[in-house]
Amino acid sequence: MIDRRVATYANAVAGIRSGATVLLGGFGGAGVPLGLVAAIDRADLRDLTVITNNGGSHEPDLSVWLHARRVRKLVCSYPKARIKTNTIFAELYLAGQIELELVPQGTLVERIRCGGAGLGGFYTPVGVGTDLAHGKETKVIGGREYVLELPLRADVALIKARAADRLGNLVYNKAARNFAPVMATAADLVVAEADELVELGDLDPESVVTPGILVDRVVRRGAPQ
Amino acid sequence: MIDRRVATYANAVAGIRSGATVLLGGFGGAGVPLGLVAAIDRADLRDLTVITNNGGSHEPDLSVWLHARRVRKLVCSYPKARIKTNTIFAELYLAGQIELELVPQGTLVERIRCGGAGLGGFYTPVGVGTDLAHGKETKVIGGREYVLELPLRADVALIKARAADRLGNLVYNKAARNFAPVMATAADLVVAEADELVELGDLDPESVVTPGILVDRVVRRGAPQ
Amino acid sequence: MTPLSREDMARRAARDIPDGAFVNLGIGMPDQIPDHIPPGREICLHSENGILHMGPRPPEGEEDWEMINAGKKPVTLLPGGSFFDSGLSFAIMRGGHLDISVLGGFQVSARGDLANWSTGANDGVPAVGGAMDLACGARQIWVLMEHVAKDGAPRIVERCTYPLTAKGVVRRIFTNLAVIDVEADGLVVCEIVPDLSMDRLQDLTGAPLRPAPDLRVLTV
Amino acid sequence: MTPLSREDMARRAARDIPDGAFVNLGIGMPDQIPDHIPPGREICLHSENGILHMGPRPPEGEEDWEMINAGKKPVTLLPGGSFFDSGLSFAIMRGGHLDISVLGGFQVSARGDLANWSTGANDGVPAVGGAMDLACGARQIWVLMEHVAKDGAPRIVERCTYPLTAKGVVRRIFTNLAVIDVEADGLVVCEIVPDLSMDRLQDLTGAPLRPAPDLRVLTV
Repeated sequence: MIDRRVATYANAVAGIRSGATVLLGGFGGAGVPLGLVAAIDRADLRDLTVITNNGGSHEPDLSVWLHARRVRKLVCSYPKARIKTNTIFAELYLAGQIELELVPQGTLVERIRCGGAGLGGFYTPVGVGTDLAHGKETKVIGGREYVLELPLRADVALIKARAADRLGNLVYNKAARNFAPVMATAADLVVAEADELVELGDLDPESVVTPGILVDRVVRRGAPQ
Repeated sequence: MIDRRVATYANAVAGIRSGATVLLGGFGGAGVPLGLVAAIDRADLRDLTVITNNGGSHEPDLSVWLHARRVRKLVCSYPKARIKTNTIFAELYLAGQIELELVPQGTLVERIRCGGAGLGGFYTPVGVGTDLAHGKETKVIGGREYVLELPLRADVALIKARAADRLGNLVYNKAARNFAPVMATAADLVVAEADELVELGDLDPESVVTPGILVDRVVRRGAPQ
Repeated sequence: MTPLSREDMARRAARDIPDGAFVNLGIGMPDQIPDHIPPGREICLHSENGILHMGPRPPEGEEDWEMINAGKKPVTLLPGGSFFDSGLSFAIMRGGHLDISVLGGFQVSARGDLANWSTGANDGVPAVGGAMDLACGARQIWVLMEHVAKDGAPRIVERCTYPLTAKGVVRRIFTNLAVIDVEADGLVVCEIVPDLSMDRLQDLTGAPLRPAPDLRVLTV
Repeated sequence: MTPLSREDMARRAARDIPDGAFVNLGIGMPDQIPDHIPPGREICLHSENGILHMGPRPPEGEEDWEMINAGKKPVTLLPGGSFFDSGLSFAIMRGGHLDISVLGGFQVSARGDLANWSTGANDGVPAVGGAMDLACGARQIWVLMEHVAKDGAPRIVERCTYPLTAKGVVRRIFTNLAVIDVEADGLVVCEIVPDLSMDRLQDLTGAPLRPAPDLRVLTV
């Protein structure tokens, strides 16, 4: 029987090691799997490479890992905190204690999709002629200049869903969807934290956003540690 | 006011010209917009380049255009008819009266996505070392060989939906979804034939598959010619 | 002469957005545009984080923090709106599906180059977000910015000195002094605030300007 | 010796599909595999046209022609199934998300090259469909085919003479005579039908075979 459900957060993050590359869902405060973030924190992992859109805020999000010095490198489009109360990323970055790969947001999600879709790279017009394309291969196709971008994959993806079933099918809530469906394609281990676990057949087959084949573990938000 | 609804099939295909490149939805018999196919036939267009998965069957699908000699070139993954009663594509092809660009199905849909997503091309492992990659640029990335594939775009996309609203939002039915959501991104004019037109707000915002921004016209299946 | 207030700048830009347009509004000043869309026009707002047909901020107490815009502020969804993932959202942006993007700017060059993501100062954390993507794909890119910087330096320049966001993309510039189109052969002033001369406007601008044949007074 | 029937070939392949596997079955002989999955195993079937967790053909009269598989035959959906577009469907195939693809074959080479889309004869309409995509991305590619062609020519060969579908992808071959693994250093016979000698099997094969240390009798 296929059953992606795990009973505890410890089970949800079991086997993830220090040194792992982690795709972390969310845009701003929407869609960050806070329970999984805490579980990784409790597992005391170090030396992580984190691929995510934002650099942490005053919420218990990526900033928890940053405070505990768990992150070696951040691949990110917007590492600046908008709310000035959280400057942990800035502190580490300006002290040279964390590596940053800054990627335009659309290129970030497309690179993740590229990795998840088994492709080797793509040409995008975004960034051409800017500092963020510095040193990258370019190519003129149909008279327009493009920059070559390479796929991103990770050991693990941590995402948040609204509901999940035992097959791992996921649906999302509003703007909390953002990177999650793409991240779910691009990691060896995909773990989803769902507001709700539902019975098989409860999710409308036309409305499933992430089919279960992409998901390895689901844990209910608020499950025991 | 935004209103993508048109009252007749003639309005749905108005402005499409002979010589156009047409994305035509459908996989086998599922998802082919038969009413739009007939409308193009009535408009007596010629010299079309058609990008679609199949080469026509005994249904009044692409084969209608083939019988009337409307198609100059077919870009397609599976032009063979499985049912031997329809051999119109084979007839034309073997007589040298139609051009064929044969593309692996996944590469076909990815090239259309590439065109719709504003990208310049992508590297795929599919086809490497085969006749279908003959003459194409290759590149070794991360130790694996890939072939460069270029975007496909069209003047018009003709697709079938289950339901549509006045903003052009679309949902689909089962396996009739196939190429339509991707084709809807990659044409200057996107026309959908929907089983049903519904009121604004009737479609669940979480379940809309093709957001209205991608769709220019919707016509109800069975609308007047 | 009286420069436009920030509110009037947003109002002026809003006037040029036609009925039925699909629009993305950058963070900052362009945020205010929806408040000033002339009555009778239906505009459909896209947000990079995967929303189409955004409505205004909800009443206090009804905020939903899983329903935020690109600026991370709570918003609502209008009937006919929809949600999608970031992959499709940026495909929409890059793929030419937006009619108009209205962006903030640090500098715009005479050839339409845009600098709006970094001042190049090496003393902070860089961040780009969706700025480069937004500047690349919409059918028209408009910029809404003060005509000169706080120190009086022109923001419209021969060549951007700040790091580029994208090259040759800006079509129209709305400042607090003028409305300026970026044409193939240079910058054309379409509207200018009352009691400001073209000569004086040129003094405040780092690239050559020429008046449109039908140069008008900029009023809101 | 008695070669396996086509049904028994499907039954034998089915036995190797573990509980919980996500599988794509090619058109033709692999189609029959679902009928032979041992009881107690839950297998999740993917169809290239955008279906996950397909069920059997519906009863006559209940066919839905918008609910067809890759072979264009009517199917059903099991609870927990879902629909998606061809873009995601092929991303799933190429991206390594399928545990197993079982494909038909014309020829397989000693290095696991697969030819299954064209005989190379220049007298018909070429068609590839999803064959090349399926042969590229699954974690394991298995081939289900008769051991020799109708004219007696070996289908397992040193080098494919038919046009290639993909290079170096096949992991296991189920024929009506044997089960053969493609290893880095050549072809290894794991199972062989009763009363067939390795020598005779080698005669029917166009590339060198060696027996597995635990070579077994192929029964179903």
